[in-house]
Amino acid sequence: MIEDLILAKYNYWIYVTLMMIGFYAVIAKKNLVKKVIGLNIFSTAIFLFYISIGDVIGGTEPIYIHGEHVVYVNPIPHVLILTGIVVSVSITAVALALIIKIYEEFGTIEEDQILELQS
Amino acid sequence: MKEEDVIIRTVIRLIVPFIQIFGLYVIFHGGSGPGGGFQGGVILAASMILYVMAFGVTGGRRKLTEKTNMIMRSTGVLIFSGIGLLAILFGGKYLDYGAVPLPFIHHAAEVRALLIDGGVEVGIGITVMAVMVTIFLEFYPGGTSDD
Amino acid sequence: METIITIKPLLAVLIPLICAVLIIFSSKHPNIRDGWSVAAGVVLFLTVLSMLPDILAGSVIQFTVIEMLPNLPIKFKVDAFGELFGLTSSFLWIFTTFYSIGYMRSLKEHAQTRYFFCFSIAIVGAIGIAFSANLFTLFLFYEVLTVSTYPLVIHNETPEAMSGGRKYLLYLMTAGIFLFFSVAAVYYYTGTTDFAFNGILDGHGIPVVMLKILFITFMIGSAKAAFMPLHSWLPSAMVAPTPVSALLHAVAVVKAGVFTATRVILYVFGVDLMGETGIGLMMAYFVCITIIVASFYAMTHDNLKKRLAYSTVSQLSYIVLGVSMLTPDGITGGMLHIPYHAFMKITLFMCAGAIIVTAKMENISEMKGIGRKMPITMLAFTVGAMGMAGAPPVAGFVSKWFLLLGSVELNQLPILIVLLASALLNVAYFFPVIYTAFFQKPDKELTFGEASPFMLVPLTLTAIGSLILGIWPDAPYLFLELVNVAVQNVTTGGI
Amino acid sequence: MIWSLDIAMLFFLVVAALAAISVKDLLSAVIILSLYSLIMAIVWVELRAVDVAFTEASVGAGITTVLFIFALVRTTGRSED
Amino acid sequence: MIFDNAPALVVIFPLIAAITVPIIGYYNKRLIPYYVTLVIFCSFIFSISNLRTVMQTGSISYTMGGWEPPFGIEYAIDYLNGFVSIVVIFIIFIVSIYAKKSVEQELPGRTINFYTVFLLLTAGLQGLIVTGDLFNVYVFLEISSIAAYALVSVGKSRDALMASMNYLIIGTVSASFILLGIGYLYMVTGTLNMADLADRLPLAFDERPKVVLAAFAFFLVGFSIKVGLFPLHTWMPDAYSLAPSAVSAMLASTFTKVAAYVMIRVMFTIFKPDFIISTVHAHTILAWLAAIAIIAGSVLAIAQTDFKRMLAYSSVSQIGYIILGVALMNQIAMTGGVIHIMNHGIMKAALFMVAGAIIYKTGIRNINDFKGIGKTMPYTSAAFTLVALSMIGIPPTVGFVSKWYLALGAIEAGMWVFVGVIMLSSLLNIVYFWRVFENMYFYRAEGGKVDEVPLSMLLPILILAALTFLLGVLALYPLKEIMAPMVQIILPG
Amino acid sequence: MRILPLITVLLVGALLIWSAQDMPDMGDPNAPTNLHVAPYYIEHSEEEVGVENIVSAILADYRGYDTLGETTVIFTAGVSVLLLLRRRED
Repeated sequence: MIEDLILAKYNYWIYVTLMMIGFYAVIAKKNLVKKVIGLNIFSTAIFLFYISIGDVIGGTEPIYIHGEHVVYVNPIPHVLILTGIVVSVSITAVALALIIKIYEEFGTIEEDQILELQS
Repeated sequence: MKEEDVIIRTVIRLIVPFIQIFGLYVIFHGGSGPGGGFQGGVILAASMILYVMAFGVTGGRRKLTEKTNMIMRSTGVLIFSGIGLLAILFGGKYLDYGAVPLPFIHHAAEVRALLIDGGVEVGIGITVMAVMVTIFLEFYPGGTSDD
Repeated sequence: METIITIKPLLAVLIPLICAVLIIFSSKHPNIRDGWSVAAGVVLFLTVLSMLPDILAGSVIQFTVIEMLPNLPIKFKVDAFGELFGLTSSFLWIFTTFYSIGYMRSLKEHAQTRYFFCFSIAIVGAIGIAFSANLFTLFLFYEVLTVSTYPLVIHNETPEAMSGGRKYLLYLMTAGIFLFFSVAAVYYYTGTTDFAFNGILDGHGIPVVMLKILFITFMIGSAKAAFMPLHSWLPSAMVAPTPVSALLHAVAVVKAGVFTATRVILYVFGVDLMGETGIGLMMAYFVCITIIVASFYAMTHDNLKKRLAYSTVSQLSYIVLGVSMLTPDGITGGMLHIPYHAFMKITLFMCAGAIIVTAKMENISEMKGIGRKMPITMLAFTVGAMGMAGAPPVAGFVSKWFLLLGSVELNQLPILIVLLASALLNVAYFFPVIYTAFFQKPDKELTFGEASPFMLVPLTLTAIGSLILGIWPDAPYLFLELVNVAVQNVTTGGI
Repeated sequence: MIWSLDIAMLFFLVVAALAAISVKDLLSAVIILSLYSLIMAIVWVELRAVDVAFTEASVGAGITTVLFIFALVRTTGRSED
Repeated sequence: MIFDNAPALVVIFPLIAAITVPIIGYYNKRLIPYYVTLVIFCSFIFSISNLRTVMQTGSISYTMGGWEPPFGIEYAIDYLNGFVSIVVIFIIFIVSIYAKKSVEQELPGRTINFYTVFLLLTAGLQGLIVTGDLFNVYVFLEISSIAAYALVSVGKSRDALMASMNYLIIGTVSASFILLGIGYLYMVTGTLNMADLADRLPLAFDERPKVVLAAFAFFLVGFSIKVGLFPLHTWMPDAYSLAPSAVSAMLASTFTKVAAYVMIRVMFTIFKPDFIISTVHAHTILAWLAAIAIIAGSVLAIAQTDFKRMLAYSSVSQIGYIILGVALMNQIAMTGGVIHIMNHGIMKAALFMVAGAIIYKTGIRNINDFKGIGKTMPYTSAAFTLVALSMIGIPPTVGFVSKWYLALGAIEAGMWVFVGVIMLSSLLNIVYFWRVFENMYFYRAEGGKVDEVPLSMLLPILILAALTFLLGVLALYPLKEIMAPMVQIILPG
Repeated sequence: MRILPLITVLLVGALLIWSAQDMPDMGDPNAPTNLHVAPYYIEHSEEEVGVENIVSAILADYRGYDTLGETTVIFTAGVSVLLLLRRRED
């Protein structure tokens, strides 16, 4: 029973772990770059979850193979996650641009130090 | 110019066209295999990034001027959304590629396939590439930002 | 009963509103500006007056402006009671306007345009309250009145004025919020807020506890009437210029408060419901406390305006007391006291203002011997004070007589005692003023005379008015006739 | 699907993620993040999501890393946590 | 023919325009503000056309690419989002007029990119409103969020950067939660179309209740952050007060409202009221949170001396009204909540514009320095007065309409506490607005020459101020023609 | 100070783990996801769209609008970075 739970869903456990790691970095780390790294881990974890739910045992890639009857894995999560990755990189880019600007203005990228410098 | 630089530059000069061809292949191959506008665009951008890293911003700007980059950024999305508008113009719903009458092709599926491979994916590729290069150049020390 | 539909009630509200706009646009020309005020006052009074014959004939004038929310129109309805208040305030507004012009000009006050603008808007509020056909419209104008009088109260813009104004605003806005809630609750239970002669709430099966709570929130909502625990805004509002005090006390604000309270008691709850649930008697006892306590407060104040303020607190409760007795005589007395008290109190305040402007005195103990220098003013003051105490032949006697009759009719000895005791107390705190003014020797030479005619004429006229009302209360077109119609309406359910 | 390889990959993922958020040197953290993305891409290939894996490899491990590195060049590579 | 495609065009128009802005700007910079205003106006016309279609023929279902709903992406417009769409695009239209001068002063030399992002935000918000596909919600949420982060960051003070950074991080976490919620729902139903999801969810809930519940929790938290519901509002005051004036006006009046709309959509169209009431009891929690938000937001607003910051905290409190209306779960309160989306949008836009106008002319942000502004900027001050009275809820303004419905709704729900909360908050509103009012008008200040902002900034303020009054007086029409059928659809019974 | 984030994270983690119990098994062909919309795509995409890669077909056509949005996201990010980092744009 418990083996079933662990083995049949191991991807989920990994994704939960990764998400917790990323989330922790986002809310607990003071360094802004670390926060962004955390965001990346956080979102990739969600992507892993999406890809995992699309998987089918014994399936093949969702690209047509003519003449054979095969089981394809579910392509929808792939499509969604392609979008997700793009969104993630966009946000990373904007966040990094902000960090560069913050460093120019405040001379540091540690959140607590910036808060002290703020008026 | 150091000797290493010469080697790197020569290698990059040689490699970049191949990367770009690969990128284009990925874009156009999106319909039949893994890949598509997005991945191809990123690969194209990577080639540009390599070029800038080897030849500096001025070198990179010779290949891709500010204005071209700006226009490419917009054109990519314009192509995509323009095809959608075209569909409206020919009486279909937005993004209904099948409604666009193309010469010589009468089967809706073929029209769709052609427009996806030759239009939509290309549009995505152009925008992705241009934006990635833009962002990279903005981040690049001594890049185009004014400080 | 006949219902006449004319635009007159709306006109009555629009006239001062247009006047306010005109005032803003002629701010550079003081004479034209003040001319607008006077003209609007006269036209307004005539408009209100023109509705009187129909009302006395037993008709009701009605006009729906717009249905703002479902079944919640902005609607005017002039019945006898509304006409009573409308007539009082529009008539007295003319006097206050004249008086204001005199007061503001002789003190060369700042921001006169703002002052007259807000003054006009205040009368919009008062008339709107008088003529509103439902609780919602009443609430609307209630808020208009609150907002527009605030700049008047803090006109001096001194720190003292500001803090007094804040207190004023806080009390009245809180009242507005409670009123808002009460209106919403009435609407929720009955689906309408239109006043009815036999009450809105009757016959909807609302639990008595709920009714009592609702009544309490309504009474908090009419805090403009300055019931005792919620009275303290009124003395603090005394920082305002005297014409404003006159406006607040006699014409607009406090009268709007008691008017609202009366509307709620008679037209929302209705005589029957108030009687059945015992809320009426509860309220009567409650206001008795105010009557007595406020009189004692009045005695402790040396500042003339403060003393008048507490007198107002006490007198207002007469009105509500009369109404909550729920007997025809009681209601008559209460309603009559609205215009009568207005006439008398406005006289008193105008006198106080005249003294402040010419004699530069605010405390009673300073006013030794001023009666000889300002005989007309002080005579008018004496008339007003006598009326307050209920001495014949001034107007106050008539209303108090009816109140006494009401308490006898109700067989309530405590109320009777309160009424009599309060009359004595009134004498006790007004007599010293008169005594000081006429019979005490001044400490130093007094070098002033009567106030400017702009101020003197209005106060003389209102004093004479108080006398006429007292001597000949049942003259045609005077208030008693109107009150009789109103009492007829509520006691018979308008049939 | 090879179970052990799969599990090992996922284990590496967790290790890489933990390392990326705890290393004090930001450049190392970014490189580790890139590695993390790469492993993730392989996992996705395992799950037969080739398109996504391709994208993750080129974007997550490629462009994102480049952007991170140049952002660090423009700011500072040191972190206090 | 073109109006047949209005549901798509309402989004596509600003989107394509946004793309062309850099190209046009390259050749002629001065054209851009007019171009942007024109485009948004067209989008506004399309919005109106959509709502008209809804009123005439019922809900619209527009299929992107012609693919039938569960397979393609659907644009579903009913009374609710037709209404919100008009409100949002109208406010953006007004803001776009206002933005011209304000941006010229605050962001000299950056107008092209500013307007591009501005239009992208518009497109993103419109897309969020009209879409009927859950994943599409995420995509457009991200478009508008990224645009919003960028717009906030270019505020004058350097603190704006940090405000934007916080906004970005919290916003991304919330979007990730929403993405996760979408994934959970997809996992148990296999579809992303909202209507289809709603059909399949009851069965899915029977089979896998925990997943559905977790999805609900993620949506709730995710949208609460985006909406700025009280304990999760922390990004909001900084972001709104430090952004450029035009951006504050736009974000405060539209973004949170749109997020609130999506929250309503997810709660009522996908999960259905029954599920919320009888299964998760989320409405009680939400209602209490909203009540706390109303009070806490007002109290915090009183504590501020910076005008824009005070307005931002006031937003926290006003958001509480919307959520309270939604959470009371009866038709009356729902009407109040939804109409408050419009009312608060108009009022907050006007107030932030007033703040921007004062900053534009005098550079003053501190309320205590407002002395004499009533004389130097009479029209702006008059507009402020009217809108502030509306915020307090004086009839016959729009603010009264929402409070009226919320109070009635609270009575209907038998929750007297919330009636008290609404009353108390009105009082607190008076306290913090009156302070501004007093400073504007009642301290004798020297100077006194009329020195108003340019007409293109003044006119939008006056229009919105007039609307707070007019829409209050004429509230019956939208209430009867739009709100009543809308409430019937989303909260039957 | 770090205890609050940790609690938050653990709470979220607990929710995730709790909900994971009800999730369909990995690769279960009978999971709802594999029964509803996806089979349609797998069966029809080639004849309807004419593209062999099902992901591409969905990406560019069935859910093409999402992809337009995605491209817009990238575009937004690009312009946002420009808006942020450039003081003057000419």
